[in-house]
Amino acid sequence: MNHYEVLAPELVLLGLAFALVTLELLFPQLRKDLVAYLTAASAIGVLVASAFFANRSDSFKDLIQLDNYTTFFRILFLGTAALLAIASAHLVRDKLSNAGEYYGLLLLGVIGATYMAAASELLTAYIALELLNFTLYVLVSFDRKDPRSGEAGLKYILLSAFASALLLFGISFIFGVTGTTSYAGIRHALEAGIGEYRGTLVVGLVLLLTGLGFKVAAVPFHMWTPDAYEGAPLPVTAYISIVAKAAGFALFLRLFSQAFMPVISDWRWMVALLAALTMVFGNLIALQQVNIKRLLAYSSISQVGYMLIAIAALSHDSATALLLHLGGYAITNLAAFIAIIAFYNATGGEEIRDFRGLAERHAGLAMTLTIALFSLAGMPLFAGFMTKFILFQAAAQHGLLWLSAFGVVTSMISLYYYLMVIRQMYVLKPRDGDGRLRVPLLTSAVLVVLALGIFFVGIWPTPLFRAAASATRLLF
Amino acid sequence: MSVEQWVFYVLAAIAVGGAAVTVFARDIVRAALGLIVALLMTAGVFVLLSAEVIGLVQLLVYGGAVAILILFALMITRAREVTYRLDGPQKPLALLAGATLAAAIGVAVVGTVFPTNTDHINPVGFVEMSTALFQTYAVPFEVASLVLLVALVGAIIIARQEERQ
Amino acid sequence: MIPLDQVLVFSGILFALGVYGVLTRRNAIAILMSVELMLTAVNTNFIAFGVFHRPSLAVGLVFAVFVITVAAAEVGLALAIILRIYRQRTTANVDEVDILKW
Amino acid sequence: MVGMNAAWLLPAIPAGAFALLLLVRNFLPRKGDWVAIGAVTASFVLFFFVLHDLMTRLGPNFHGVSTGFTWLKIDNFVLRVGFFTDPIAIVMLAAVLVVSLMVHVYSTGYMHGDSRYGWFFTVLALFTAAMSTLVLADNLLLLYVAWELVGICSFLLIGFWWERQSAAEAAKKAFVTTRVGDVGLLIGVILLWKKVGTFDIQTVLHAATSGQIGHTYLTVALLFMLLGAMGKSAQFPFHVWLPDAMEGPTPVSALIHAATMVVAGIYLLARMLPAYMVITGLGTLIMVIGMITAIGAAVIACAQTDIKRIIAYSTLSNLGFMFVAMGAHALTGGMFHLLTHAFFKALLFLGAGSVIHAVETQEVGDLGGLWRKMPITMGTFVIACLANAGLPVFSGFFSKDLVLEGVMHGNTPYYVALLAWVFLSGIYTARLFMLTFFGPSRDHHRYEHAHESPPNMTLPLVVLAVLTLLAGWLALDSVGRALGFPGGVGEFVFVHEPEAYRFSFTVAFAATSAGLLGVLATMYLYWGGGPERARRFADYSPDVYALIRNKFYVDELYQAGINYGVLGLSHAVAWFDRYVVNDTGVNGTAQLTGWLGYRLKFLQNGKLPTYALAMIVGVLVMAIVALSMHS
Repeated sequence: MNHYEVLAPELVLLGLAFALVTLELLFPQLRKDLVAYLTAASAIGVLVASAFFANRSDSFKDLIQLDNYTTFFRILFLGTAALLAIASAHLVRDKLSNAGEYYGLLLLGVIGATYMAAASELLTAYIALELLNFTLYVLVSFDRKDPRSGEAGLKYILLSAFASALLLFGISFIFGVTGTTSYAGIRHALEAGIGEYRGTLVVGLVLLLTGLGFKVAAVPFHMWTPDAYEGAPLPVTAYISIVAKAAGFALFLRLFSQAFMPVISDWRWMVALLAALTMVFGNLIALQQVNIKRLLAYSSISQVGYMLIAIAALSHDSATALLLHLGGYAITNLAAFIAIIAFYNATGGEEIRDFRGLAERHAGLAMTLTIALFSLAGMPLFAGFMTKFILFQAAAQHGLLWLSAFGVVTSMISLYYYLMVIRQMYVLKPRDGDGRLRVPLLTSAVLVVLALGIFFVGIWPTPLFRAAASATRLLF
Repeated sequence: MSVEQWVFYVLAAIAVGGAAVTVFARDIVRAALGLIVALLMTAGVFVLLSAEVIGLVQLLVYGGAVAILILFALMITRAREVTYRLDGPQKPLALLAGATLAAAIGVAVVGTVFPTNTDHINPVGFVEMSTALFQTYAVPFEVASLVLLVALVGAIIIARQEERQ
Repeated sequence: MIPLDQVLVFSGILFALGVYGVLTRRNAIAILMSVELMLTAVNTNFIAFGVFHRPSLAVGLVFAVFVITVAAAEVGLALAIILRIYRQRTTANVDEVDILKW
Repeated sequence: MVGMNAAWLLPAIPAGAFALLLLVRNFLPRKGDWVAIGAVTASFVLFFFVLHDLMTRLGPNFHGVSTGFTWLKIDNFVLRVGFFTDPIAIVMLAAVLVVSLMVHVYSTGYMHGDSRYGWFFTVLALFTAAMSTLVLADNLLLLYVAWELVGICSFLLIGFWWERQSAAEAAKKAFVTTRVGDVGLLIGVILLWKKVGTFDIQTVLHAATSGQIGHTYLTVALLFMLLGAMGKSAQFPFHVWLPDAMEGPTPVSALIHAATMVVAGIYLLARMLPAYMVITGLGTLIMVIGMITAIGAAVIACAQTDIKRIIAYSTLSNLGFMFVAMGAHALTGGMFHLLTHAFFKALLFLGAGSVIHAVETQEVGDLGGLWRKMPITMGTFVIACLANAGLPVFSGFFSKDLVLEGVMHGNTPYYVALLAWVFLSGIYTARLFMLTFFGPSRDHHRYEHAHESPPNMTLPLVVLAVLTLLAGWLALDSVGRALGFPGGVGEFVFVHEPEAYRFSFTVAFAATSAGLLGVLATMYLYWGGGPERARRFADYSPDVYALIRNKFYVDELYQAGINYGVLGLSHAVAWFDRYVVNDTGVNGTAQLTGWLGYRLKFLQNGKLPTYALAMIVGVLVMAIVALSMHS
């Protein structure tokens, strides 16, 4: 049972994180963007190495599972971290200090996120969640010059500690009624019948959903999200919206499919309710935003609504659809955020009206952002349509047609606020004195790859779908 | 009723009293002291439940480290000198929410027959506990050390004064 | 011999008091203290369930140890952030920390 | 032998051209317009091979040929890129490819010198590919994807001159309005798929006609689909986007907003007609919607002064007419009118474009007397006008009569209303023509500079004029017999429900008199002295005129609806979030209960505790519901 190589990728990553911090400590004169590229190289190295774990199925003391599910998320997180490290290079060099720690934390967060996906036992899952949380607390408040950064950090850590306490109380109830913390054990205990302790069980489930809902930003547990998104340095915002969200869903999905399937009728309506609320609130409030980070915060909240549909309709189909959607969402959001980071580096603007006339100032940047926004709005041929469509149809097939319809209608609303941004970029003239923008070559290359990726997933999702399907097969 | 039970009632009553002071007191330092009392009394409850080790940890970490940390923070932020009240405007809603939550938990717990295998306490031995901590749950243990590390590094980075340009 | 139900009611009360504190307190440090109360209630639960279940593999107690560890680290980090806010705005009142809104 | 198995090449060739242009158009001579034209020509030639193959296979047992491949196979979820070639698709394809080719050629002149010349052809190529896919799709999902894709092309082309505020706004309006319908279509598709388990159109139709789908369920699904058709085909009350879409370049109006994309809704209804026929009430609903659109748009067209908008309302009117045909289950007539309308309406638009090109204004009030300057444009335009008015020998006459005959049986009120429609068509067509080409020139400066368009613009006009003259005759048995398909287009195309054209004197007489009456009345009003008589006529009842002139105020109604509806709702939610949750929820409770003596200034923005409160409210609501559910 003690397969230590199961832990190898994270151990290597840990070593690399330490090495980066030490390197920066020993050579303070080192170019800070070089550290970023080293980080990206390390992440990609581990990514390639961990790809060799495909189709292996092992576990470490039944705490950490190595299966395709873990590998899927490991690759997703590492890829995201690598691209975000590249995107951070200029911003961190120019605006932040402690570059070594910044990139080290980026990698440590990936360890936490991966273990959230890999854990098959509540204690391990909890501690992994806290590791990710802690790195995010620090990263969100990383910008010492911007008072918004500290404020975001404060709100995030206090509310997150509150949510963790609720989550833990829920876990203690689950542990109380089942006598175990391992997913399989919980399922076993629940299958034996839950006659006399249903009350405690459902309260435990409610609290568990609260904690997880907070992590993935579901309404009404979402209120930290816009503030944290706006206050955090831009690459960290991207990191939260992709890695933290996907990790939350990874934990959510494995836990609920492996442990709580026997009592699905007790929690399905809760998740469905959260999904409906999240879609409605996220999309409607997004209409009123003027800051691009807040807009994307509400946009990502509404995406959570769609993803929760898959959990409410929990089955192999919908779980696969969820992973597929997460993959497409990661690519799309990366494209959007990296474009915005490039824009921010060149202009310092992050209000939507700062984007006016971008099409004339940098056609490529405007085009990439448009592609990403169209994908988020769910236009055909873009990733967002294909993944959302498969998700909705999976939900419809498992008895949640009304929720799918909800999703279709609210995603129509979403088009309106994405068009607001596109309108600024294409319809309006640049302000006087706004000249052409410069975007670093590497960033441009990354953006081109991501834009192609959006079309690839939108037109030919089979490879990603196969990966997702093989990842979720063992869950059911 | 056994002596043990009486001791539990006394400890629990003091702990709840301390907790009440923590959340109701108008003076923040008094609230902090209430917290310390509540935590220490809870440590006593842990000992009663024959979890002596954790009682000890609670005593050291909370009664010692955390309490001192909080008191220091209160001093540094001059929390006592502020002119406004400690409670926010949503106090009535908060009371309602707290009471409802307590009621919900009470209803859930009291109406439940827990599937415990025995009706008496089974002390967990020191060896058993250590085995669990360092062998069975070695991975979470290591991850927890990373959590501490991140907290340490983060606290240094965040609290450091910005160097003057 | 303490009945399990009574321990759970005790922890429930502690927990609800903690929630009340989080909702009503305005000083960030006081909010943190209320969260600590909630976590103590969690620990009481874990220990109670841990010792009443057999075989329990001691997981309840181990969980409590981890919760204490994480809580202590959380307090340290949160206080660092509060200190920084205090230095920037000379307040630790969460009602006044509201640049970020709507 | 290249035949129907090669049908997939029809969209594939323009798609390839699109990809090529997208990547390298700036490195090609002439910005690569020849690539797009070549691709469409190739598709056009290929079309005849497909047509020939189809003709040899026609027979009572022939339904269509399906080709294609599996695109995605995901467990039980199969996505096919499949092409289904059958008579309905062929008729529509003919319209798409002919008009597309003509518009491509025409655009080399019309768009000459535009700074985004290459981009224009790139999008045109994409549009042709997407439109052919839409027509040939053998499953609803592929159809939906193509449906959205033509929507995007339309968006890009309406907003082609996005520097103009009005163009950008019009593009957005079109996009958002049709999206409402698109959502309906998607829901309808999903509903049908959920019941039948496949997207394949033929299987779905079979399931619907054989009663596998419950009537209520089928009705709901078809109503959602109808929403999609109404949005795309700009039926009342979704019609507002189409007149605004005239902000796009004129060739785009001809191709997308007259001949092809806007009739996609009609095509969808035709495709799904067997299912619609199962539910009795739906036909009437479609007829009523179509009738409102047809008559309303025709009335509005009589009072417009922008040459392109007059034609746009005429298009709306004809789309409504085709809707009526579908509602009356007059499939043959409807599809035939779709074909002839594509020719003559594209011709009208391209002619109008030629005029605009020459005089650089769109106001008919500034035109007049242009027949001397632009004989070819005038000659072709008059043919298009006569076809639009439905006068005998021109193609509109035949297709319109076919529809009227289909409607007449058992739907007398609609038949009478349609005669009124014919009368109105005569009026606005004649008015358009008179104001543009006859009478004295009202703006001498523009008149002096006017000139006939270059050959690459007039050639498409002539070709389309010839088609407009001849296409109608295909309905006749004798013409069909001579060309190898006895029974005319009706019997040839719709083997299973042959409706060979029978000349019905009553219908022809009634319709022709109505149309002629309208034309003559208008010629009287506008003859000689220009619009003076007409102005006096309008002055009889200025209120009515203003109502018509302002398009029955539908746009204003929508704007108000959007202002107070959608935005109001989001304002309300945001307001709720800001003031009720934040201030009042906090303030108000404090004041109401009066427990705390806080002054108002301390009660502003209790953010973090508010966030925590929201979480706890969520917990409590779920916990209470969950506990009460099981106790």
